[in-house]
Amino acid sequence: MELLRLKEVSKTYVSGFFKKKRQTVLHPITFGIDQGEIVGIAGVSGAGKTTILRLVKGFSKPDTGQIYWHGKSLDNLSREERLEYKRNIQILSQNPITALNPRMTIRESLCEPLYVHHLPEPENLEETLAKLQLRRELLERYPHQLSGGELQRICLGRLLFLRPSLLLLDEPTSMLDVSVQAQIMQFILRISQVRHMACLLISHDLNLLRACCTRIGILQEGRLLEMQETQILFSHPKHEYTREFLRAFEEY
Amino acid sequence: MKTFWRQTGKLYRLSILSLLFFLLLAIVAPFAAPYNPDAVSMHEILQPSTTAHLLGTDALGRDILSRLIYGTRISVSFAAASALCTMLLGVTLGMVGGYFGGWIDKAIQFMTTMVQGLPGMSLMVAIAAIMPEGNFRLIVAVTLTSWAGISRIVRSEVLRIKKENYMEGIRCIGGSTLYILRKYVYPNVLPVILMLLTLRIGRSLLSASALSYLGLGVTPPTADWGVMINDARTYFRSFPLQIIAPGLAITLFCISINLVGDAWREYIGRDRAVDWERRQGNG
Amino acid sequence: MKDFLYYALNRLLHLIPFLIGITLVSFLLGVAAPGDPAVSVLTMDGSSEPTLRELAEMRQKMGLDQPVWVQYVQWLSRAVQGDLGISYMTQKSVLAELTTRIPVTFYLSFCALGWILLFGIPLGVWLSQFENTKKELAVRLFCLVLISAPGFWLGIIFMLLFSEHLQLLPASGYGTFRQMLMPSFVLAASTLGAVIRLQSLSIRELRGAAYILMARAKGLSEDTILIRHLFPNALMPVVTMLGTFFGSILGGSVIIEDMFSLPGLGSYVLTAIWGRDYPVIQGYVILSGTLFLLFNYLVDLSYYFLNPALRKGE
Amino acid sequence: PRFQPSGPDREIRLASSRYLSPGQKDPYYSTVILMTWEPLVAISNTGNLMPKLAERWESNADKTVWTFTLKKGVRFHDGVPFNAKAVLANFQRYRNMGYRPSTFYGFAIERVYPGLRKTEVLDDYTVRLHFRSPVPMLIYRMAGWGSAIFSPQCFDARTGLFTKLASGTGPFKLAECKTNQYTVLERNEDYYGEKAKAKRIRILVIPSPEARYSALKSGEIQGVIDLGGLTPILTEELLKDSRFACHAQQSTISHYLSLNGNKFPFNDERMRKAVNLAVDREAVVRHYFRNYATPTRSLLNSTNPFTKVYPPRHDTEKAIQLAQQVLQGKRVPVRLILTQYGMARYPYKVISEFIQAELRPLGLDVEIVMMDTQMSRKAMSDNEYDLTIGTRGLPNLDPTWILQEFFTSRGEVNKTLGYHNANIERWFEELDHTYELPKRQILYDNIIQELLKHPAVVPLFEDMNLAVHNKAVEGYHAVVYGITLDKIHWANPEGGAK
Amino acid sequence: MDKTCADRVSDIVLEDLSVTFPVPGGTSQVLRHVSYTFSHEKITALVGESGSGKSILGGAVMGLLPQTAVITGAIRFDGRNLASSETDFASVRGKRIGWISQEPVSALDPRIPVGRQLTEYLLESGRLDEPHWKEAADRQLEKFGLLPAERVRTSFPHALSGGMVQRVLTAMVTLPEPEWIIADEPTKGLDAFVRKQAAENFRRLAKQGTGFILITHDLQLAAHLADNVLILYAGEVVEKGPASVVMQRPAHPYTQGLLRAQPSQGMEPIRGVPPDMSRISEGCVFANRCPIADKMCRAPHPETWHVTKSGSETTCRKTGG
Ligand SMILES: Nc1ncnc2c1ncn2[C@@H]1O[C@H](COP(=O)(O)OP(=O)(O)OP(=O)(O)O)[C@@H](O)[C@H]1O
Ligand SMILES: Nc1ncnc2c1ncn2[C@@H]1O[C@H](COP(=O)(O)OP(=O)(O)OP(=O)(O)O)[C@@H](O)[C@H]1O
Ligand SMILES: [Mg+2]
Ligand SMILES: [Mg+2]
Repeated sequence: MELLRLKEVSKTYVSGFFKKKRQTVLHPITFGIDQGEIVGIAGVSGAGKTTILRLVKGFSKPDTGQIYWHGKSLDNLSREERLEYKRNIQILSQNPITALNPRMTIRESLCEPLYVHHLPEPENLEETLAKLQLRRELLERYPHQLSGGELQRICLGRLLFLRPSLLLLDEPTSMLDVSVQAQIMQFILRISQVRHMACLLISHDLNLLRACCTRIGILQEGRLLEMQETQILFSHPKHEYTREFLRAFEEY
Repeated sequence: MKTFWRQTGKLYRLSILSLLFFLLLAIVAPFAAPYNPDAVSMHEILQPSTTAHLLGTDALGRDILSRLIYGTRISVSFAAASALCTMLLGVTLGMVGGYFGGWIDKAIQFMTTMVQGLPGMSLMVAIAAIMPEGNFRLIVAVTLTSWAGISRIVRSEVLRIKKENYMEGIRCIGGSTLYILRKYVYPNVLPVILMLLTLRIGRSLLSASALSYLGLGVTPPTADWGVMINDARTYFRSFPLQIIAPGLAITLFCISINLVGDAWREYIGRDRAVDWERRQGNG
Repeated sequence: MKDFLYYALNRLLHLIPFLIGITLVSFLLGVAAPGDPAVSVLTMDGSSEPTLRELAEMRQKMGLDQPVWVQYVQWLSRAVQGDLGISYMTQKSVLAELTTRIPVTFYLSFCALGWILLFGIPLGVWLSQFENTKKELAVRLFCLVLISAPGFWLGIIFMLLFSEHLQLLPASGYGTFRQMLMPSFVLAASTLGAVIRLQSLSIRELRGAAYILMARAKGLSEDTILIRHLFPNALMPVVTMLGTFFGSILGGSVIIEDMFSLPGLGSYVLTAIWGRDYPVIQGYVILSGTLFLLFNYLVDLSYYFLNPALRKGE
Repeated sequence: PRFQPSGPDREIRLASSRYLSPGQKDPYYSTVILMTWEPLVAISNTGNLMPKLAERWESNADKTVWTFTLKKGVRFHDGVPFNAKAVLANFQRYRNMGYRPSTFYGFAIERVYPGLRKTEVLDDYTVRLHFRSPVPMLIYRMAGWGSAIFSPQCFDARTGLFTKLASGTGPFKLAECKTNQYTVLERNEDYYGEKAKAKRIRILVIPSPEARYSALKSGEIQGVIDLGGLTPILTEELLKDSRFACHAQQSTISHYLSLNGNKFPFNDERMRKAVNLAVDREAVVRHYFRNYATPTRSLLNSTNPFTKVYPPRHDTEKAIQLAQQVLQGKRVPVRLILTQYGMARYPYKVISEFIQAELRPLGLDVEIVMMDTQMSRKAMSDNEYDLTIGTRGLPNLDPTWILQEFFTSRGEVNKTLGYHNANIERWFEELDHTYELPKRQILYDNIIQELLKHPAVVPLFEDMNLAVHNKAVEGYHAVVYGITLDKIHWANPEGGAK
Repeated sequence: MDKTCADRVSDIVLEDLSVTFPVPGGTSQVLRHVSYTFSHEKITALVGESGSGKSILGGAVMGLLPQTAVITGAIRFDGRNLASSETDFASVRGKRIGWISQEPVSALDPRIPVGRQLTEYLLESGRLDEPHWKEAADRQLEKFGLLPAERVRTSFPHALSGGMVQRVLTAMVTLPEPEWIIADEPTKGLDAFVRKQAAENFRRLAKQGTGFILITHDLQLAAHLADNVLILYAGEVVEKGPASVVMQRPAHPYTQGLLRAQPSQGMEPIRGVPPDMSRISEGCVFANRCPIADKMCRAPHPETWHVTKSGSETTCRKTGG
């Protein structure tokens, strides 16, 4: 069943002294995400990848087009549904080092979503930690005393408390090295399978996308050139640009 | 606090001790002062330094040392009170402007620039002069003319925090504005606020003593250090201690509190020091 | 060049609301103040006792019998035409008085600025070369003393030392450069201390910047790095601070001018404050506020050269 | 001082705390102590009446017509001859300028020449004034500031404004005036009387007393001039240096403590008497004026020809006793207002702290409140004060005005004092019809005596004029108002700067 | 101006190089006993996890470490020990060994136009006359495909994209024609296209005879570009050898782990975390993360190099030799 659909969504930033400078970051794009599916979006720097995430999360509003959640336009959601929507979509940031409040202990940060939503603290915190492959003593430390990989797992852990049905990942591992990247991605893939959670994975590393995603979209200067099943994209790329992009990755 | 103490250098420790000494003096003034600071004694007028009066006596035969000790109490409490008021105003406006942005921010920034643009000292004198007399006016005058720098720094700190990654994180999770302000913004600006407070106390002391010097200070016979300098203006050539002692007290106190602020700043991170220093301005 | 003009114009436009704000503040300052200006005019010799009739006549002559907003509109329309009114105390045109005094305060401020630029900045650069040494400690303490010692106190001590005992420098008056040395130093003292600190701090902080490492890796000598890369970049925060400190220099001149008997804006406004001479106070606030804005405008323009990143319009 | 020409004609530099030639809008252009202008009737160096530009005068019996005979052979600095026409022009100016405020003494023709009906020229050197009602004290009122005469060429008689540097007839002429910086005087070579000794005198404005002291010490200036030139304490300090000398002379300035008789506790005469006895004026004068002042119990300055010094009595015991009768053992808070005006010139702060201490045993807890002139006026007219220290000078020699202001129900000052004395009211009515000086003298005496018995204010002491100077200049003497400016000269005519 | 004598090109030889930093409560040895000869005309890749000491090694060779760093051992270059004095560093820096910073965007002075910075060193050292600097700069920019050269020359750094800055840096460093270039993560944050361009540039330079030390944690880049590979773990070299050998048949378990963690190779993480550098225990540094470690591995033992059959060298006593 389709979880989220972007229909003809576009975004233009206006800036400058007399609001003269207009920069269209996203030309109308359309795609959908099914439940439990992992969709990847690739593109060079500045292509507009992060902008898509911001639109989905509601940090900024699309200039044209609609976003549908379970087939319902976001504009028509009731207050409760809106809250529900917000809770169901979570975002994992790019830089784990700065993703947690430096003045809160790891335990506080980890349990924060529960506190904010007035949910009881789970008695099986141990279990969660184990699942995240984290040692217990980390709980009483502060963020700067943990490594990037550990922090990223904490961030992930606290999002998962909210049982999101869609996880947005904006280059979740670009700051980490390969072995930590492997750790995190493996973990996400597993959760996605178990919980039937959908992911929108953004990266410019095609290899990573290839290893994780069921479908991949190619974004170029705000245009979604194509979105294909992973296999098909790599074997039969439709666009010339895609082909070049793939070649650049294989050859160096 | 303990780690703070452990991690600071010798000079800083010395300054902390000297600051504590001033505070202690202010608190125990009645026990520390050898005489009643307001006791006029006509047969002991203008005595030089003797064993009975270590720093001599003033034009009314009052013991300078005792007045200096009681002056500590008044100077320090005035400085602290006006610094606190300044901080309260500056921090509130800075936080509100920085966090909510929009027209509120624009309005607050406008006021900030205005206040920084008006000539601080003369405005302060003017305000103090048009206010009804009383000790209160000193605080009002200092506060009204010096909150702008604070508000600017706090605002920029809040803006910086707002840009931090973790703010996006908590908003994603769905924390309420109040929660975010309380648990995220405030604790993260607190160290900066503390640092600004220390510097502000120093500057407030200077401003307040300047007002006292101009005769807009506390009511006689009470005296703070600025008043003592003013009182001594006619006599200091023969009795230099009368003017050197309070002047040194002001200088020493300011140096100590500045050093403590420096130590604290070094402790919480030097990386942003330049930014703080330049935005402050001095009221 | 066109870019620069655009930038300059843009910055200039930003000043307008502040100018309006300043006139408002300065007018309010007069209105908020209690007391009757007519009384101060009639009693400035300290011995006259005006009768009620004399008072009423004077009030009418001064336009004080009209509603506040009428007074404001009249005052503003005149102010825009450059007429800041007549001093209650001296019965002279405020603008004329202010303009005769501006040179004195300017001279003083620029001498103070001279101390800062000639000594503060080089000393700051020099200081940044010695981290954690005895020399550094000494200079740092010296800066702290400059920052911490109240100006009026320093002034007295200096006068005692340099004029009375050593008879090196004149204690008062305006005219020669020697007369300016002492007051301008006292005026500059706290800013001087702050500038030395800030300059050395900001150079030291930049030392770790990637482009400094890169410059070193390129093989440039330490002197070249200091002159071409470190110093110009470290100047930026100092210039910003000088912008805001200009206000405090203007304000600080109140006490200094009074103390060293300089016939500048500061001593003028101080007398005006004591005498409730509102036209003068208002004129002073407008004038110094405008000066401050202009000075900061210059600072803004200097950013254009110091920081090319600002050149993109905003 | 380093680059001065040598020789006897080199410039002498003096300093004053305020600008002494405010110019155009001032009724006198410059102060009388600069000796640039002269009045018809002057006040002598010791405070007596002295004919100046008017050689003689006489009046009719009911004192409504006054005839002045003018000095001959006098010329203004601009060459215009001084004669009846010039005087007439000056009177026109007085009449047209209305009330003209001044930093010295505000001028209003009504105060000096009440009911002036007509000014008449009899011949080139005779002028006659006609009044509606008798003005017995006219000459005393005219003395000094009241009859300043300027060249008709230098003012606009319709507005009263000066149109250029004022030209008077004095031994000095104004050479250069730089607002708030200095005034330069030059010797009037054509002076009719004894010519001034110094060729050129520059009077610098140095508002801060410390700076004046420093300037004296450093040799920048040779002396100080004008009120509060150097405080007694600083003078004493300076005299430790043998290069300096000081000459003192009784001045016209009186200092007094006002008591608010409109409310408790000073509405009770016993309380006023108590304060009068409690304040140790001798001590104040000794400590804070270094004996450069005269303690007194009379408000009217002793330089005035109609009075003298009444030495004060100090009796704490008696004072406490009187106060007890009023306060009945209670302690009462009272407000002492200290004005900025006085504080800048006199050691008022320490004096009021002294008084604060002196009144404590009486059961009065004095709160000292410092205010600027405006605020203190307001506080006083709103009846929100109990005590204040005041200064009073004499614009002329007529005692009527000041006594009436303070002690009769007609006076403005009296409103804030709340003083009522039926005897004094009666004597003042008598004064209105008494034209003979000896008779008036008796009435003045009565009033002063009555005031000693039933005090309204507490007069403290009379100031002294201190002519502090470097011994490099000589002839530097204090007079009642100002110094002997026309007598000063370099001690060593050929020597260098020091 | 031009470099003719290839025989002047010298190898960079590290002899028992260690770098120690003072940290609160002790010291932290972030580079330990590294001995290696970087041979010229070759590209040597320095590979390792974040924090393994790659940048420190590069910085040590350039003499760019912070003053608190304590360097022991020797860095031999052209017969001199660079580590012995600051003047020795100064004599080779820029002129003979170029360095490309890890953070390209902030590695250019924001206040000075790019062209000026490009030629700054040559102008200062007198190798370029003031009147000719513009042509020289344009020529160099064109060489690196920064067109139109004049616009790039007059731009300020902030006006250039990340990829362009990266190329400008490379152009700047190669302008004095140094014998060696040390590039610290030159492809970090670049997208595929730009990365490809950069790689080609490096390859071309290497072909022209410039010695190259490439610091990266991108294994794929190392495999494609480098002749030799040096695997660094926790401040120690754990494996070295020809790139083809190390990447195809890694000997050390750490290298194996790294390779397997790549997305294209199955994305299997190495378990555990790197050790705290201020508390390194005796024995093999990788032991507590190693899947095949035994007691012997954890026990203190002298570091020895084992040559593998395929020609690489490793410190692992179990897989090596
Ligand atoms: N708030 C904004 N105002 C103006 N322009 C913006 C804003 N946010 C982003 N942009 C511009 O929109 C374009 C796309 O930005 P976006 O962050 O979506 O790119 P991206 O694909 O995520 O790039 P990267 O890989 O570098 O993260 C960029 O050119 C950027 O400069
Ligand atoms: N000034 C310093 N003081 C103390 N320790 C430092 C200092 N600089 C670096 N280190 C430590 O040295 C180690 C190696 O750092 P280095 O920068 O060489 O890592 P790297 O391999 O380049 O990592 P990255 O891939 O993240 O750039 C790290 O553990 C780091 O914490
Ligand atoms: Mg992005
Ligand atoms: Mg690195």
